[in-house]
Amino acid sequence: MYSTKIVKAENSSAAVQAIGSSKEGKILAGGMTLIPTLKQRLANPDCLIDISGCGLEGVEDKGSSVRIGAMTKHAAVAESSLVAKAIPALADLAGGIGDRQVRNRGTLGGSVANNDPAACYPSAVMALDGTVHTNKRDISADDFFKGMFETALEEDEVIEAVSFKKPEKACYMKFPNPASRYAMVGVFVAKFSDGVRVAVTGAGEEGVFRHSDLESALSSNFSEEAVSGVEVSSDGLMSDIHASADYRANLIGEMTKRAVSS
Amino acid sequence: MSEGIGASVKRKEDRKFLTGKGRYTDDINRPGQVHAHFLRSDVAHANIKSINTKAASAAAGVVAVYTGEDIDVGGPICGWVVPNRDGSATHEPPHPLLAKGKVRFVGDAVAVVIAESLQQAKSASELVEVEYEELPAVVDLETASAGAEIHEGMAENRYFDWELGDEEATDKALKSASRVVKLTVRNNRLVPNPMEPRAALAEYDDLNDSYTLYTTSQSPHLTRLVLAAFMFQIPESKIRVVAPDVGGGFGAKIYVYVEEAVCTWASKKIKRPIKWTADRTQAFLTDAHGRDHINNVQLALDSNNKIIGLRVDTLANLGGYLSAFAVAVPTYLHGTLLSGLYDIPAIYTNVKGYATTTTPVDAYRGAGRPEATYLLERVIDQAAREVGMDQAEFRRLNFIPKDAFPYQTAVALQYDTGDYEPALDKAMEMIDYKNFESRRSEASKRGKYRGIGVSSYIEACGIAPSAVAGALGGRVGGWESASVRVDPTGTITVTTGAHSHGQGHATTFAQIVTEKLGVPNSSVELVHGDSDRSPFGMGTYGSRSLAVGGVAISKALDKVIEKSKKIAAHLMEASADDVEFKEGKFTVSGTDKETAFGEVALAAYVPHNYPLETLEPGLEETAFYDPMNFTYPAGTHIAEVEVDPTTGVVEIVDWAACDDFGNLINPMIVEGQVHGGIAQGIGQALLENAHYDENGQLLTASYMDYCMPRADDLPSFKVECTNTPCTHNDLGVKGCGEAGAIASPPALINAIINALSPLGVSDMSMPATPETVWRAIQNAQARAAE
Amino acid sequence: MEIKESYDLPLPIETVWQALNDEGFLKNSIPGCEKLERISPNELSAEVKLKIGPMSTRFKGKVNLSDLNPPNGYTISGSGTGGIAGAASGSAKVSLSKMEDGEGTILSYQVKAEVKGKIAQLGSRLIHSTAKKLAKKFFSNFVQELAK
Amino acid sequence: MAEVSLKVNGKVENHEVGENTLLVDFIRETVGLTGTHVGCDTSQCGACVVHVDGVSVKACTMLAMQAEGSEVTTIEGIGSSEKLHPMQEAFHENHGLQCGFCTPGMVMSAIELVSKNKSPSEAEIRDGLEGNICRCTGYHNIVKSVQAGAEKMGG
Repeated sequence: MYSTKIVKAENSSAAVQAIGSSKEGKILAGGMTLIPTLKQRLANPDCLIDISGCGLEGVEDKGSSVRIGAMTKHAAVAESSLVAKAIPALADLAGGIGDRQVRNRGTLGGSVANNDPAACYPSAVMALDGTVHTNKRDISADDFFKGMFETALEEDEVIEAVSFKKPEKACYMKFPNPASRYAMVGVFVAKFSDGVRVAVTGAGEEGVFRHSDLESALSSNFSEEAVSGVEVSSDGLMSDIHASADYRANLIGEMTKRAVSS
Repeated sequence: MSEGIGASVKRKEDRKFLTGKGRYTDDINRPGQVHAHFLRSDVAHANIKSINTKAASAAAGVVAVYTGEDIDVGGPICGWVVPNRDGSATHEPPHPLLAKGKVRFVGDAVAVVIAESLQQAKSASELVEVEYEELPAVVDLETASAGAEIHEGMAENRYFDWELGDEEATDKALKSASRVVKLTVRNNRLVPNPMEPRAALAEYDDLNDSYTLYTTSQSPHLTRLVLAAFMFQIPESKIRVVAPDVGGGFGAKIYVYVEEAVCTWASKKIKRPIKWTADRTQAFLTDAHGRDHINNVQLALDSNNKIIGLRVDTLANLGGYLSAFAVAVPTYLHGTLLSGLYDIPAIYTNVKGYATTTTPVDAYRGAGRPEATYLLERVIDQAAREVGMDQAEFRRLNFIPKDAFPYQTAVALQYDTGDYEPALDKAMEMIDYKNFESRRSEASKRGKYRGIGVSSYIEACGIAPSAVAGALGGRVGGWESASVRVDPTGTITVTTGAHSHGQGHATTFAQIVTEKLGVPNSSVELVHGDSDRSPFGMGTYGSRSLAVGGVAISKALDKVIEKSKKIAAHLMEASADDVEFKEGKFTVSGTDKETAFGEVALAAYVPHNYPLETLEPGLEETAFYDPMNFTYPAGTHIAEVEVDPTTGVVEIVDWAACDDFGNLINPMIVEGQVHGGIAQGIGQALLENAHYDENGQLLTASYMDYCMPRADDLPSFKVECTNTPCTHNDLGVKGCGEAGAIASPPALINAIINALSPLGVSDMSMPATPETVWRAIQNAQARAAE
Repeated sequence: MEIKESYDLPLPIETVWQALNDEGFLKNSIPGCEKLERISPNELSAEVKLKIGPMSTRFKGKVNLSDLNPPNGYTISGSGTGGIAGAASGSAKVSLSKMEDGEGTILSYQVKAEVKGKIAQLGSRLIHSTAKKLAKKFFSNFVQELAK
Repeated sequence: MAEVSLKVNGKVENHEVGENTLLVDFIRETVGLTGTHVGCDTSQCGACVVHVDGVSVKACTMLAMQAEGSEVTTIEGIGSSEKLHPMQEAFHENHGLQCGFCTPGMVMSAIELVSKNKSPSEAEIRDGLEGNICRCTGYHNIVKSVQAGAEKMGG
């Protein structure tokens, strides 16, 4: 790792300020992606802004939604009885990210801000019609994710929390990459009174995306048969040494079926 | 006796590892130590036009920067060569310690930067400017055998072209066969991945003009030999090699690598201790890889379904340089095992070893024998399917009968003993083979395809006798040495040239001592891994530690007993011929005289009442043991799987292994070795693959992409043993370290094919990843629809 | 790996061709390009800062224009080294043709990319999507620049 | 450079280290406890697992400064060679280790696993050890060890 400076921010505005006064500062949340990258010397930030002391942890029931602080660890979400009751699928998703040690350190905000195309959380934010709360504004999920590793976040913006709408029913099905255990395909299906949202991660070249064909099929008939009736195209899907686009397309269908029937 | 041979004694070495007190190479630090970082080639194949180290040399903390031009000693050598079919010799191109003029794989070391801290060394290495003239990468065997040139003057880009067996008789058998079963298989390239990455710490002693090298080695004495005699050309006494606790080897830590040699060489230049520890990606790039064969197989059957001939034509991808035992693996460790445990009258094999611009390939757990077993058990399975016989019964029909031992195979080996049916029967019973079909139909109701796969294997352990190895091109001996020192108080120090890096030698070897001398395990201390403290040795590989090293200890113990009897005879005023030794006591037959082993030990060192005129004082004996033959463990593994056709995921639902390792010293440790071997075999069959792109970039260079078996990928295993004791060593033992990795891949692949055969699937490549399996199903369904 | 795509541009082919040979246009189009200087008629030196997720590396190298066939197309290729991260290179075979209406131009490209060293060793899952994304960005930037 | 103060196995460790110092390097090099190992660069192998304030973390993916003020427990801190921790004892009795390199991380993960789930099933153990790679044992005896360790720990 190149040498760097660490600033411990006490609140998000201090964090933003520190970013502003650095040349190429980076927010350090759980560090599960950032630290391995730094160890490989694949980035050379002059400053890391540690936001663990910004008071951004915690889970709140907001009636029709659940609001989770950006620095809430995956393990805390997985073990939260509030989340388990309100959106069990979200607790399941958090409990399946990485491994136990990653869940003990990794955070919701870090995962969402990074928007790794194979991360689990972005699919939940998208399928649960989430809102990303930053120090400046609220951003709807559909506006937040801008393609692989890209988000609507601006330089002077830090995620403070994410809200997830409570669905009638939801399920996340992940087919992990056998080596890295990231999602090779992850499908989050959420049924709301006004329709079904299906978000797919791990598969799209542009990162997480909503699958409109599956959504409309499931909105009119929430069943496995409805999924079978949808031809999942491999256009725009990733192809790598682990899985071709065709195979990913097949997995999207299969994981969706499993999510629907669970 | 509860701590002797045959007891599952808990391991003596556990306590230090469990409390974090293990001492691995990277745990050792020396005063004044500096750190080495190797600048490696990013390109697979290129001429080096220039290297500029000026800026790096001037960087903060840098002590020295060296390139290939600075190094005046030779590089790694080849430990085994074979004759070519035309009588010429194996081509052994030089392997410089740091690249000279050319790089031949991604990861080839181009320069070393030595600095006060590792971070400084890394930063400075970024300032080294290397100008490459890129040459075409050569990744696969097709390209390698089609006119590539990687080493100047090496004809046809081939290291060797070797044959074994009777080609004429084999081709005749193929011609006269009532059926010829044909199969082409690829044995996927693997990365050994011991959990401890390689490391070295080299120190030069100015006063004595000598070196100490701490290194992650399976064979410290061989490292000393190669460094002293072949690289530095100095007396061996000037180099001490210490392999302290070593975190797994699996073959990858047998050889002398450039990094440890460069650190040793440079430690004299800069007169400071130099430490180097690989990170995991460097381990992926530079630890010798394993396997990577393509085998064309033809099996001839007569009208009674008896095998009458086998021809195997093999292409082996050996990488950018010829690693120490790279030649032996696809030839004598592979070709000689092609008879398996079958009675095959005619066998012929030709093996061509090619250079590619990839990491050098050498021995990985099993080394040649997994490749032989894989192709053989796959073609046997296909033969059974083609003739419509049960896979187990087809094997039984062709097994070497138990009254045929010693059995001379058509490929040079003579199996001393064996009885293959009991292991097959037991494995079938363990997995409830006879009720499999009902399980298959139950699974199909759940939408799953269930399959069962058999693999019967044999292997050859303990590469010896030396004379034979030498005649076949081996450049090292096949013996092992041991010394047993009885201390005056009756405690025992055993030194061995074998090296334990997970095998539990301290426990197993102590059990031999306990059995023979009647002393408790706790009185036995094992010394190994330090070339200054143990006699010359050969190290640990090829499942040889017990069968060769353990027997050497047994022989040294016999000498100790023989001498002790003489001392005891003197003490008891009897004739040595009348003295008996049992359970730690010497008695004189027909009398009630007895004396304890401890008293004899004391008398040997305090020889107040001692036959000094005929016997030297002291009680310490050394033995060198060179086996008469290999040992031949054999057995049957049966895997049962369920395939989910919607995703192609293979779940291993049951595993039964029944192995014949001869006599067992510590069944608990043996079982553990089998578990680990099976896991690595499952890794090969389902998960692992070293994947190069067409430019020679290794795309699986971390655990993000190279799929290591994890706990949730594997089932628990049912493991049992049969026993036909080895006939040619004192302990009746065989080897057990590699069996699991040899037996398991074909069992698993056969099980998958068996599961999917109702769909018309008849082939499956390794690793059988979900997509590979899913595609096979899709293709079979598409064919069926046509 | 190969990536193909095409754009319909409401501009005459000569204008597009000119832009393809203008270093100002190219500099604004190459994602992350910080420096682009012509060192010979068909060769430019370049510095590009590439950010992919948490990774951020500066590549130094060259851009070459070859197979020039004015105004119908050329091959633009770039290669650079990113220090410890390794090296990357890519080329795009660009073809221009007149649209049927005679006014506009169809720009189509075929991209090949390869990476070396650490980025290949650690980032294999991202190589294809990243190459595709960068190519897309280059041409969409280019089209945007043209529209200005 | 920055001053880092934390407790390792109950003892205050106050050192001036580079701000980019990883917790694992702080433990191994600054404090000198070499039972915590490094087996990979991508946070997967788990040889470096320690407990920070009671939860297991990969010490290779955390900066020492992030552990400022924390209580760190390493393999050296859970038992002694005279009195092994029940989980260490269980690994010994069930031959749950071979080369020993992954063992410290494996034991630390197992202890946390059992602290959350008093009597885990085989599947739960296998799942719970997802973050620890062992190349020697095939996990068979590790699973047995964790089961036995759970019983000993009072599950």
